[in-house]
Amino acid sequence: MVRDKPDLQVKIRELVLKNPVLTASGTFGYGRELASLVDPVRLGAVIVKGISLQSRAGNPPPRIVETPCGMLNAIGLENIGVEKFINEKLPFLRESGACVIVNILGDSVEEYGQLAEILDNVPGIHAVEVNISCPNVKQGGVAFGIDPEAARRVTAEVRKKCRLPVIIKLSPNVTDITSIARAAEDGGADAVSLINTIQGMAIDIQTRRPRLANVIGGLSGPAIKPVAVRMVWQTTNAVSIPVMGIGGITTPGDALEFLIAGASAVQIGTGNFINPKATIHVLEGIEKYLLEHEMNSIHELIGSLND
Amino acid sequence: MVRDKPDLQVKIRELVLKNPVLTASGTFGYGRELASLVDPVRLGAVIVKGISLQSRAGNPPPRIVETPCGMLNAIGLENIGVEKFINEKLPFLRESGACVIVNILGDSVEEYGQLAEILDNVPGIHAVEVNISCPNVKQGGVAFGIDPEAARRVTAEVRKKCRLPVIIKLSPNVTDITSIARAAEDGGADAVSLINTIQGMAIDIQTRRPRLANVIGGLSGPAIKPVAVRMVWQTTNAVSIPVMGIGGITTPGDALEFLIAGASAVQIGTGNFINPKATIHVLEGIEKYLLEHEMNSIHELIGSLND
Amino acid sequence: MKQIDAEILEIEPAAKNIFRLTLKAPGIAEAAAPGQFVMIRPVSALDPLLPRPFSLHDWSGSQGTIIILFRVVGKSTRILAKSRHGQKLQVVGPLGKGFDITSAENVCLVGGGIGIAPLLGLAKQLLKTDTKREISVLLGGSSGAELAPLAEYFDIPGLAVVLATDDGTLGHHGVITDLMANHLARSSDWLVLACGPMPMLKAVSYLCRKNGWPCQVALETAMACGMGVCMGCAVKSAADSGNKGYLHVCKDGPVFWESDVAW
Amino acid sequence: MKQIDAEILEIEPAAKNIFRLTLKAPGIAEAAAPGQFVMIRPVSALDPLLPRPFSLHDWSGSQGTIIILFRVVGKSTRILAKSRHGQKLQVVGPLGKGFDITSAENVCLVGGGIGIAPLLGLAKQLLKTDTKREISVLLGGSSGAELAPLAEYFDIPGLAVVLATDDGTLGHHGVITDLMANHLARSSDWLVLACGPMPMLKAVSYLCRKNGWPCQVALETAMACGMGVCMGCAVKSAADSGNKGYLHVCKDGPVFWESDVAW
Ligand SMILES: Cc1cc2nc3c(=O)[nH]c(=O)nc-3n(C[C@H](O)[C@H](O)[C@H](O)COP(=O)(O)OP(=O)(O)OC[C@H]3O[C@@H](n4cnc5c(N)ncnc54)[C@H](O)[C@@H]3O)c2cc1C
Ligand SMILES: Cc1cc2nc3c(=O)[nH]c(=O)nc-3n(C[C@H](O)[C@H](O)[C@H](O)COP(=O)(O)OP(=O)(O)OC[C@H]3O[C@@H](n4cnc5c(N)ncnc54)[C@H](O)[C@@H]3O)c2cc1C
Ligand SMILES: Cc1cc2nc3c(=O)[nH]c(=O)nc-3n(C[C@H](O)[C@H](O)[C@H](O)COP(=O)(O)O)c2cc1C
Ligand SMILES: Cc1cc2nc3c(=O)[nH]c(=O)nc-3n(C[C@H](O)[C@H](O)[C@H](O)COP(=O)(O)O)c2cc1C
Ligand code: FES
Ligand code: FES
Repeated sequence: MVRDKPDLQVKIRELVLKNPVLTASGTFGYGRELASLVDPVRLGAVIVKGISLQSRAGNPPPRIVETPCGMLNAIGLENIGVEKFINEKLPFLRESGACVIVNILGDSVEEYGQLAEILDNVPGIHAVEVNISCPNVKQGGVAFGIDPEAARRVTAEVRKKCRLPVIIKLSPNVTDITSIARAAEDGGADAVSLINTIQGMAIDIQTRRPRLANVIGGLSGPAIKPVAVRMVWQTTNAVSIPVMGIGGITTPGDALEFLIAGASAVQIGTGNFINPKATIHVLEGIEKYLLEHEMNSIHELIGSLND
Repeated sequence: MVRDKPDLQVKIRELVLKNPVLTASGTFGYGRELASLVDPVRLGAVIVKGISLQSRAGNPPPRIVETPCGMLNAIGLENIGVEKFINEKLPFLRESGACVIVNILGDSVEEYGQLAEILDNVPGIHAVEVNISCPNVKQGGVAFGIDPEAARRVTAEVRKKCRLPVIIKLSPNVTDITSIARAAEDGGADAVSLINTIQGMAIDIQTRRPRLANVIGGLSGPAIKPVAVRMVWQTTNAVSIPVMGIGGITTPGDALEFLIAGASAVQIGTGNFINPKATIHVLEGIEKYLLEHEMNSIHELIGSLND
Repeated sequence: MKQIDAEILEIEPAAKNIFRLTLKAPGIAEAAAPGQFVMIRPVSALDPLLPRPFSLHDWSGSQGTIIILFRVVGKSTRILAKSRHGQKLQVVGPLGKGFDITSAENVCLVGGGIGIAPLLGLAKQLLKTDTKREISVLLGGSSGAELAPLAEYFDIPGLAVVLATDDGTLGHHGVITDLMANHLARSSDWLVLACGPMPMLKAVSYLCRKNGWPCQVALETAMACGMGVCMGCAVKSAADSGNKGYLHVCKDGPVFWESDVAW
Repeated sequence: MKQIDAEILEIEPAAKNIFRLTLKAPGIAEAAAPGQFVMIRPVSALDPLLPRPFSLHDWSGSQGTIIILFRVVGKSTRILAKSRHGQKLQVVGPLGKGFDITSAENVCLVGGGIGIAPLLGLAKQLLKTDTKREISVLLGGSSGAELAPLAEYFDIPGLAVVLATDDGTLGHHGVITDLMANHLARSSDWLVLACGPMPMLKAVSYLCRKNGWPCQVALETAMACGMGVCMGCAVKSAADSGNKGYLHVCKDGPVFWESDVAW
């Protein structure tokens, strides 16, 4: 007997996501920009652009360049700062009734803690995602994401400072991502999400200049999907907390690969640029797949890889 | 004053390559298969399929799958063994007059040493490239490529056992590729080549099986080019020996990116599958670029990035 | 903002290496304003990956059609040029902030190269809104072969069109800013609206500052989303513009007051 | 082996979801042999990335043309189906080891689904080389709608064509191996040459072993290079075939003696 609507709910600690399709930080703004195309309420959650204590101007242009089946970005974590975010951006999402996950970044363990503390008491925020991995900022970011001990310390600090579910977002620019994932789990993370962008570079052969002012940027999009699926599979086998799969998802089939590999949910990033309705397209495709395969619940699919 | 033919020669220790365009190991067989389309003598060198002491049957199929702008392979280092290579495959290349670089792999430091020793006394071999990085073989390979000390030891052993120029081929599946490159340099390498494939995975959502029998394979092709260019640039800034750029090269523009980033030569792998004449296409394009930019020598281009 | 699979009604060569693309785009056409743009994705495959921004050259709300004028410079435009009547393209728009012509007295439109594209829709809008005002259209191009066919679009009563080409094969032999100087000198209350390559816009903005003419410029940058979410389309803002840091071409622009941009 | 940019002379629907593609391929056509294949790349963009293998369905050395019969199953074949007369495709070939018909007495061709494609060129070759021999052509398909148009190609004097469909809408209701049993029983000196989906080939090879008929099969695997350099097209070889380990479909095959393959 198959229900006409399969159960798509997934949990991160006590937080229930109505479905496993989320927007990846930095690719869906603050939920309002695309609201006329994608109703944030339909998504499992909206993960907003990375927020820091103070606003950041970001890197000089050029900041983006297309590469084969991917793109490099060196935005430099431009954001309006936590204060303005809470006052100017959050209200729309709160009133919309969407599940909101705030992506945070800092230059020090303390800064991460302060952000967590501030957000903890703000209504309308359902979880925090900690970006310890954004590769295109010279100071900050990187260091935490590539060192297990640093990752554990940031996690523990954020954990201590807020009661919200804590998701640690991992960097792929490491030899063994499972060691970082385990460190986050030890630190008290409720979930890990991966992958962030892979460090890359492109050169304009006419000017012989880097195509990004920052020289190095983060590679995202379909090009990185096989690397992301591999790391998600390795990580789900290494930790017992939920894993969110990210990397190159543009179609339902892409998302299903991550879920079958063991991801409890997926985030769509660059896919939103390729097709602003990608999240809805993926969500409906997952539902269709479950029906066709006579699965009552997404949990019959998650981690069902026959290897 | 510009010569009508720019100087394309590059050197690895005393070995002179007539031009900087080489075939990447495992993508051009033993030079004979494509000889009717590409005359091996026109290339800077032919790097043959990885050779081990004993022949290897390789991994069960499926061994390859296409991914966005790339492909995953888990060939499992199938090869006929050094004995047969010397007796059956090398003669054609030797008689053709091509510059031959033999890619070697082993399960132990000693095995690498033995291979180097055997090859050292064989006429028609101009250099050895040591694969310490092939990611799709469960034992062997990987271990050396991700540990600086292991990389240094393999390099030193090969160095000790042969007088041929030694090129160490690096794995991209590490946090800091420059530390491995420096270790190879310390071990006595005459050059490093990078990148080998990035570990990846793909899943058939209908069968819910991995698309490769080996589950994990190596990602190659245009998709990885930005990662390769970045690592080559970082490495050329970290070592003083020549660096060979590899990863996603299919056009002259791709090759020029690597050369401008600091590579002294490039290797074309997956590009040979996309266009069997890719090497010639790239070679002629580089020559044209030098003429258009009024450069007399490839060395005016190498490392000329304005960053 | 709408996302639709727009059918190609017509695709025709307009000038050397430049094509004119007419799309059935209900919902977008009705909402279009001068200076706004759309993001177009010509393929379902993943290379090229990102959609590309194109200004609205002309449109008809009643017929639900939009027209794009594009130059072939790379992957997507090469594919677009080969596309055929009946095919469908992913189109998102209208996007961005267009020209502000609410308070305009006399207006001078300055266009260079393919930057001429958005000026047609703008000119038509200006003719609708106010009949008394003077409308000068200064168009520049590399050669007559390129410029003549584009200039023809502006062969409309009420528009005073002046041309310049780098090679002198049509109109004034030189850059468009030469013409601005003598042409606008006559009167002083001009609103200048410019679109074209960066060097031209820089020269125009300099000239306008010197003469005290208010000036708006339509800028171009690489774009990933076109909708204000990726922050990829940043341009440095003028220190004195209040906004320290960067402007975003896709949502703060593509049209800016010249004085807000750091040149 | 040649690499050329081959012009499309004709592309036409052949059956449900199946197309017939005629290419100008001088150099390849002259060298073609039954059972060989070509690698075709339908785009200049990077997605899809790798060329795809297609059997030579028919060819004319004198006219320098080759014909491909292909079924639409994914990215490249979808693009191929949309391609038009006059376009050019990167083609490399002829590749691989075809059918060995040197010592053939009576021959039975067995084809299933799109696996029928290479059998036409093979049948024509057989008719050329030896007029006395008996040539049976057993063709199977899912339905008459799919099979009938393909079977028509074999409407040639000298070929005894027998059909079977899964749904019974044309010829025998059932699988092609049913027919083999009764059909070939009459005589014992048959050389069986088969191409089709793996399950069919497995059944055919089993039947041939039982009856002592020598049998060659044309196999399919994913391919990256098609030229014997990537080692990606491995299939397990029969333990008793001397070759311990793997065979490579693109250079040891695609046609193998059934006895060399591990089923
Ligand atoms: C707001 C806005 C409005 C635009 N309106 C129009 C328009 O109406 N008509 C039009 O033809 N173009 C317009 N453009 C420019 C257009 O978006 C680019 O030409 C297009 O993205 C090129 O895509 P491609 O895939 O063909 O080239 P790519 O393959 O992406 O690039 C190929 C080469 O062209 C270069 N290139 C990229 N962009 C430009 C550019 N803007 N000018 C010149 N070279 C470039 C790249 O650096 C690269 O070297 C507009 C851009 C913006 C931001
Ligand atoms: C030696 C050889 C000869 C061949 N001759 C012919 C021929 O004459 N005519 C013909 O139509 N095909 C032939 N094929 C099969 C053909 O190569 C594939 O159908 C083609 O590569 C599919 O490419 P695609 O990009 O359209 O599909 P892809 O996008 O690569 O794959 C799409 C889906 O189709 C599946 N698929 C891939 N290959 C096959 C297959 N062989 N059969 C069914 N599903 C597949 C994939 O697993 C995937 O799920 C031959 C194959 C080989 C190895
Ligand atoms: C333009 C852009 C901006 C991004 N900004 C952030 C960010 O602020 N914080 C973060 O954790 N990840 C950020 N990311 C990474 C994405 O969230 C995602 O992890 C990555 O792009 C891989 O997924 P994708 O291939 O689906 O894009 C950004 C990515 C892009 C392309
Ligand atoms: C099918 C295949 C087989 C390969 N075999 C080897 C090998 O035997 N030894 C080795 O060092 N690298 C091997 N490689 C890696 C390539 O030499 C090259 O480093 C990698 O593919 C990246 O370059 P590319 O993107 O141009 O293919 C192989 C790659 C492919 C795709
Ligand atoms: S293009 Fe993405 S914010 Fe402007
Ligand atoms: S497909 Fe490359 S060896 Fe057969």
